[in-house]
Amino acid sequence: GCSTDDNGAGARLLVASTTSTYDSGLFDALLPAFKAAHPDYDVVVNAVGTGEALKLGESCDADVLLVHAPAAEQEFVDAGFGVERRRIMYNDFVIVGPENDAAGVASADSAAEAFARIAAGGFGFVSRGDDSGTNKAELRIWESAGLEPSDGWYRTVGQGMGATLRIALETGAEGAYTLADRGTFLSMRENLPGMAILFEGDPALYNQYSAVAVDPGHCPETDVAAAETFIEWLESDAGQQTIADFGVDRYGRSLFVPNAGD
Amino acid sequence: MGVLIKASQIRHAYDGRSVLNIEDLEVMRGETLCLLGPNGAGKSTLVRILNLVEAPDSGSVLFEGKPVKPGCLSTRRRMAGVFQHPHIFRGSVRDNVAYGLKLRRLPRREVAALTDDALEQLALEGLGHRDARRLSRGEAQRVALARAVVVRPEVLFLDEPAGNLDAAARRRFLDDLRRIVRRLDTTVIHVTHSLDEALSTGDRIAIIKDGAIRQAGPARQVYNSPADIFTARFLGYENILPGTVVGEAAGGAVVELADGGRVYTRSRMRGDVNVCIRAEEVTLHPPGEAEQVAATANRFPGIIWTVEPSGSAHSLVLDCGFELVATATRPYVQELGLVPGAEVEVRFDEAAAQLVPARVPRGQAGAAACGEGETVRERA
Amino acid sequence: MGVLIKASQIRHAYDGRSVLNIEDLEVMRGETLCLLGPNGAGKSTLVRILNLVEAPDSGSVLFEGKPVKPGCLSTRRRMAGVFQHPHIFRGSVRDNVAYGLKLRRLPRREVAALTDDALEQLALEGLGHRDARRLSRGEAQRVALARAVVVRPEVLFLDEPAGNLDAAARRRFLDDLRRIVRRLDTTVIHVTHSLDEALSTGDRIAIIKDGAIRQAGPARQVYNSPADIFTARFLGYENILPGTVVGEAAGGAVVELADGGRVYTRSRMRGDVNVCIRAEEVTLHPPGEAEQVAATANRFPGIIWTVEPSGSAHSLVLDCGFELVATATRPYVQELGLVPGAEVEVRFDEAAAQLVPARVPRGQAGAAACGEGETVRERA
Amino acid sequence: MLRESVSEAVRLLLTDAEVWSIILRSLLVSGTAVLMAGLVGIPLGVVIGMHRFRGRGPLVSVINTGMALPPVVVGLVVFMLLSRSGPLGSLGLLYSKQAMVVAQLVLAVPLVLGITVSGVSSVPREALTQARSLGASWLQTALVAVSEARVLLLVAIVAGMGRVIAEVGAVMMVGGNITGETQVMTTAIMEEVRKGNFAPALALGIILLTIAFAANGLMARLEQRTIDT
Amino acid sequence: MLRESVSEAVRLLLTDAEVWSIILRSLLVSGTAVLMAGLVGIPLGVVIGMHRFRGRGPLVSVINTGMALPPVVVGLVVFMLLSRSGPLGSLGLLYSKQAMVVAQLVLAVPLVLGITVSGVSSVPREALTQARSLGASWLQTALVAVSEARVLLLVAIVAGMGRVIAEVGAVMMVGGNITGETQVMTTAIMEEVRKGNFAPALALGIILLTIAFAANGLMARLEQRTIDT
Ligand SMILES: Nc1ncnc2c1ncn2[C@@H]1O[C@H](COP(=O)(O)OP(=O)(O)OP(=O)(O)O)[C@@H](O)[C@H]1O
Ligand SMILES: Nc1ncnc2c1ncn2[C@@H]1O[C@H](COP(=O)(O)OP(=O)(O)OP(=O)(O)O)[C@@H](O)[C@H]1O
Ligand SMILES: [Mg+2]
Ligand SMILES: [Mg+2]
Repeated sequence: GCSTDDNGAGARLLVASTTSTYDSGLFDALLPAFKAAHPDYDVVVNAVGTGEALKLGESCDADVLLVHAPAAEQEFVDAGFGVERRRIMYNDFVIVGPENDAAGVASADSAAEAFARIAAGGFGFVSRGDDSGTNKAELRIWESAGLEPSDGWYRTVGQGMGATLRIALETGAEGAYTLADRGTFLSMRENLPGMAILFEGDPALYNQYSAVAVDPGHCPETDVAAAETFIEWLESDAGQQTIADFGVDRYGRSLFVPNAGD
Repeated sequence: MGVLIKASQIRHAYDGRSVLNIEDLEVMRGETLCLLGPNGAGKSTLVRILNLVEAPDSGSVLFEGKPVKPGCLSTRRRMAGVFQHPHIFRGSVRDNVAYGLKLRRLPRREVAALTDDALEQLALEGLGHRDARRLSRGEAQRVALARAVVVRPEVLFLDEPAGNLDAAARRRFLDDLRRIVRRLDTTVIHVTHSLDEALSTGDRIAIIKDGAIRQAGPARQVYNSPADIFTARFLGYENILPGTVVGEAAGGAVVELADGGRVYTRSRMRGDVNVCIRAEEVTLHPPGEAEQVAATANRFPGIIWTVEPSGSAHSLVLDCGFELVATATRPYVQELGLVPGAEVEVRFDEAAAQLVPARVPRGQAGAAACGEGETVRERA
Repeated sequence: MGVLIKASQIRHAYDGRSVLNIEDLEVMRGETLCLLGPNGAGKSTLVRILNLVEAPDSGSVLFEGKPVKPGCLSTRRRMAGVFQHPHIFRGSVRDNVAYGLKLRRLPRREVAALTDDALEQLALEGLGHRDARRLSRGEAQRVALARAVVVRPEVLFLDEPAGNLDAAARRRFLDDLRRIVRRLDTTVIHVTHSLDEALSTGDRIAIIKDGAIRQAGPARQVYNSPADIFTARFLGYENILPGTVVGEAAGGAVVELADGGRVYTRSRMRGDVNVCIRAEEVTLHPPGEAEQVAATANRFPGIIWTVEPSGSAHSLVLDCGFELVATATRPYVQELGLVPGAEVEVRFDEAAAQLVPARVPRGQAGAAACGEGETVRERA
Repeated sequence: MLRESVSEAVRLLLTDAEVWSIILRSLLVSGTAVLMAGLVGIPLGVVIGMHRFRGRGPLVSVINTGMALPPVVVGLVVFMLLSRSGPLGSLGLLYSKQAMVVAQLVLAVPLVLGITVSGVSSVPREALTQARSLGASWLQTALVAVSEARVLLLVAIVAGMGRVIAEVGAVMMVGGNITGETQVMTTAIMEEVRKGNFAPALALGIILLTIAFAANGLMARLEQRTIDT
Repeated sequence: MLRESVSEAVRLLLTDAEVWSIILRSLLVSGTAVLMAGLVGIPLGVVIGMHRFRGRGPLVSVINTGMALPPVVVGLVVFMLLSRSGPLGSLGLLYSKQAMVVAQLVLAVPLVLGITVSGVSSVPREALTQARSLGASWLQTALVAVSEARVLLLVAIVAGMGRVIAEVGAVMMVGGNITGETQVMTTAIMEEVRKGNFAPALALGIILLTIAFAANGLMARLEQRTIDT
């Protein structure tokens, strides 16, 4: 046997996370800090799509969800699967695309306008199309722009953020536009030559992450105490500080802004 | 010395074609039973069924009076078979020969000793460590033989065991076989196409054709008294002369041949018959030679048509009114001056003239109508 | 009628063991060359090499004077082979027989006609549509034969073609073969373990042992004049009597046998020899019988030791001072009253007494020392 | 869940034109890849299987190793080749069916090749010798080998098809699962799973298996028609 | 990129203990799965291959269909079984190596079974008849079949190992790619690819292939030692 394989003595807490959070490397910072504070608990992270994460919660195969799809989360809680949504942090979505920005997205006044410019010119746009928080935010923006994206220039890929970014990079002669969460984009930036953040700052691009503990009424086996301890730690100053510090050394700024209790 | 194996009502079909239909066959303990028959007669199929490696569609095989099925390992372990195209197992010659012994979980030392014996018996000593898959056919055949005799089976099945053996090896194997059989009281079922082999090894002979047994009995008796025209041809009777029984003399029928001439026999039969005489039973004499001790009533003046060397003997065709085939070894041909056109006196013993009915009995007529033995002879 | 195939300096080894070492072998156009030899002698290997389906390690095969390699399709298409264990292709009997014709892209109608012919020739008409993989061994062998003759090859290779054939089919095939060969002027290389077969089909015989040709020549000549003690045994000389040449008479050597007795021969040789006499060349006569036309100086009084039926003849062992084996057919045994203990006069022709050197010539001694033919005979 | 999925499968087949186009695309892409793998792998496998030559052992090891090629890595390599910055970028093949065919081809070839080689290797040499002796050219001899090893060649094709049609990593990478363009059954299943829609994912799986079963049945029947044993 | 990846591979092997534990885990999980698949698939395949019985044709079709089982679907079904809300949830096996073994077992069995069945089917019947005639029990006869078909049994194992060790969909679903617990080579590759770190992904792929190649070489040598031809 291999010692790293052995489960520690402590309780095992299953966290279902979206790939965007996981792939940014946030958990690599969070888990050691949590372990230092609560050595009795072993947190394991399962990186899946938002939809799958909710499904894992529903089938009791996760104890805590860390997701960013407010409406779906609320449904989850309302259905009695989750205890409550607890805000942990936010970051924002950004519109990214080829540096030369043929559609002129950079000069748009709003996200909706930026999308409208892309649509008008029929420039390539890649949609995640996977019902993730990012995807839902994107669809809301199209709606607010009053547009129905159509075939040809608009491509739905049903994949995670990383894959979607890469497809956007490789689409067409120059690359295509897409909506990404800042964290993932920044963490992948060096692998995305020629792509840049073209539009940011619109309130419509706000991206809230919440933690949801699975309801012990629905899942008797879930370790309520562990889940509560983990979420409370995330909300604690220590947890919030860890989130705030994450990425500063590497990207020069935080990838996530802690906002528990706001 | 009772019945060891008894097969009754064995029916077997392949792809819906019936290939075996044995009413009743008994194999005595300790005897050697030779199976003879044309290609495709069902000999190999019968062997596989008696060897309990294939189940017949219907019918039963009794071993020591008890019905046995292919599943019965304990009975199967008292038998061993050499099939017509023996399958050689992967491994060395030794491995192959030791196979049956290992299956029986004999102690290692015994396996080694018995294997050495068997290898020696078939002159395979030098080949023990060779890859058994890379032998010549004849060598492989010997491995198959060694592999079967090494387990000292109570019943040994041999399906053309001497095919591909060179003359010396064949002779030696048949000698050894006789010795083994006598010593170990082995029961042998031996399929062969060689009448000589059957006569030299077989206590009894069964002739099988179209899946059915046409004649069975002690070897010499079958050899000397064919039951019908098919078996006569099959047993190598070169002369089969149609005729009619016209009377009786000296305890046998007198036959008027269709082509003229009168033949005296020791058999009793009526109506239309065929007179069957082996070529080697016909002796040739200088015309008017002094009477010998064993006189015979069957003496005909004849003229030699053709003389052809055939192997170690010569084959002669004579005109005695009817056509007759005789054989003679070279010295006799030379001594008697047997050349085409020569006049000779032809004799054959009354006992050598066997009668068979002119027609195959009703029940078998259909089967015999397309018999290969016949068509071949007719075309020749 | 010149040389069609010439093989020289052919060497071949399997797994580092030399199995073939042919100095020189010529096959004449239109002839039938029979290859005889013990198991494992290398016959099949030689056939594969001459048939251009296997390349020898070294040496060359010339066809019509030109060197040919296995790659040479045009030459290969003028040949066809029936191997010792013929591989039957998937499909019906017809498919198998038509295979070679289809390979040559003959028109469909011609394929059908030729196939029908070949099926008929081997009495396979009824089996045309049967699955060729589900035949009895003998039937399969016939398919293999039909498949090779149907392409009317200029050179036909037959490696034990008659193994597994029933007696009638074998006779018919050999007859047909002779006919085909005569009509189409086919060159045949025929491997067999049957001396009779070799004598009845072969124009020439080559005896091969341990990969080398020990004797080759016209069939009857090889049959009648063995070159050494190995070939003598291999050719079935039952009597091999050691002795010493003591003089000359009537153009041949006079041999004093080691066991006593003086044999007159037609051969010339000196020193220690073996006198080889076939059993069927020995004739038995009532003691004091009147002199016949073809007199011989070799006449010995003898006493019969044993008389044993062996197939269609009887085998007799006599004491004439030395031991002698003779054969006689049943009627002669009966007529002459040949029973153990009987006294007879034994005669054999001077021409029937062949001389071979007492020892195998130096160069071959090693090879012959462990010859199977010998060990087998010595043990018997 | 299973009952639910079966009825979902039926519903999808009856009502969803998109599902049909995904099925057809899957069959087209994987069918093409396996066809090409067969065209490459079978002849090559027959040649390797029929001959003994130096370096054959290591070559067979390389082929067998190819069976363990991880689809993701294959996808990655094909991606890098076809990427705009890659050597074949100018072809503009990335995120196309052609790219998926290429990736699946790379995955199918070792399996087809490996099974073919061992199938043909176990054809008795007498079969080939006999064919040559009756005048078979090199190609005609090879056809005998094919005919003798046919059951295993069929298994090679079936296993190859099984590998590629069930594979998701490579096609996802080089095809991109673009709706209406490069989405195939497995990537669609993956997408549904990601979305947490397990029932339609299972439904698609059931449809895939049904198709595979039908295809196998058809093949087996075809094989039996031309052949027996 | 390739050169870069090779040196990255070497660097990972030399410096990264985590990589070694991932490799060992991969081998452990897939090795166990294939071993079990062999223990199930080979005997069963030998039995099916040796006998002719009613319904054999359809059964073989089902087995062959199993080769096209999409790993994601297998993962999904195993997930549903092992899920806490599933029938076997109480075992608590989800996101464990055991769960991955189960999923890979399901994937490997049809391949091992299918190749074994066709390999054993093509063993000449005379081999079995001859063994029986010399006194082989049922089991001893089966061993003859195994020995005759050994090359294909080896290919079956190799193909099965290839299928599972390269597979990512199922282990990802039921194992969860949990660092230090259920992360295997393919899920690690997948993660790196997702993050856009192609060089380490390729490096891991190269390591995987190197291991597979070494294993194949070893197997081939073992096979040759006991056997010839
Ligand atoms: N596996 C099989 N499938 C279908 N038919 C078969 C099978 N084996 C044998 N046969 C047929 O059954 C009949 C009897 O075959 P069998 O092998 O018993 O004959 P045999 O007497 O041994 O002939 P041979 O002297 O040629 O060896 C033949 O007509 C043969 O074609
Ligand atoms: N594939 C092979 N690999 C290794 N050795 C072989 C192979 N084939 C034949 N041999 C050996 O080569 C020698 C000659 O074999 P070959 O088959 O030519 O003999 P043969 O004269 O035809 O014998 P038989 O009368 O038994 O058919 C034998 O000692 C045999 O064991
Ligand atoms: Mg037979
Ligand atoms: Mg031979």
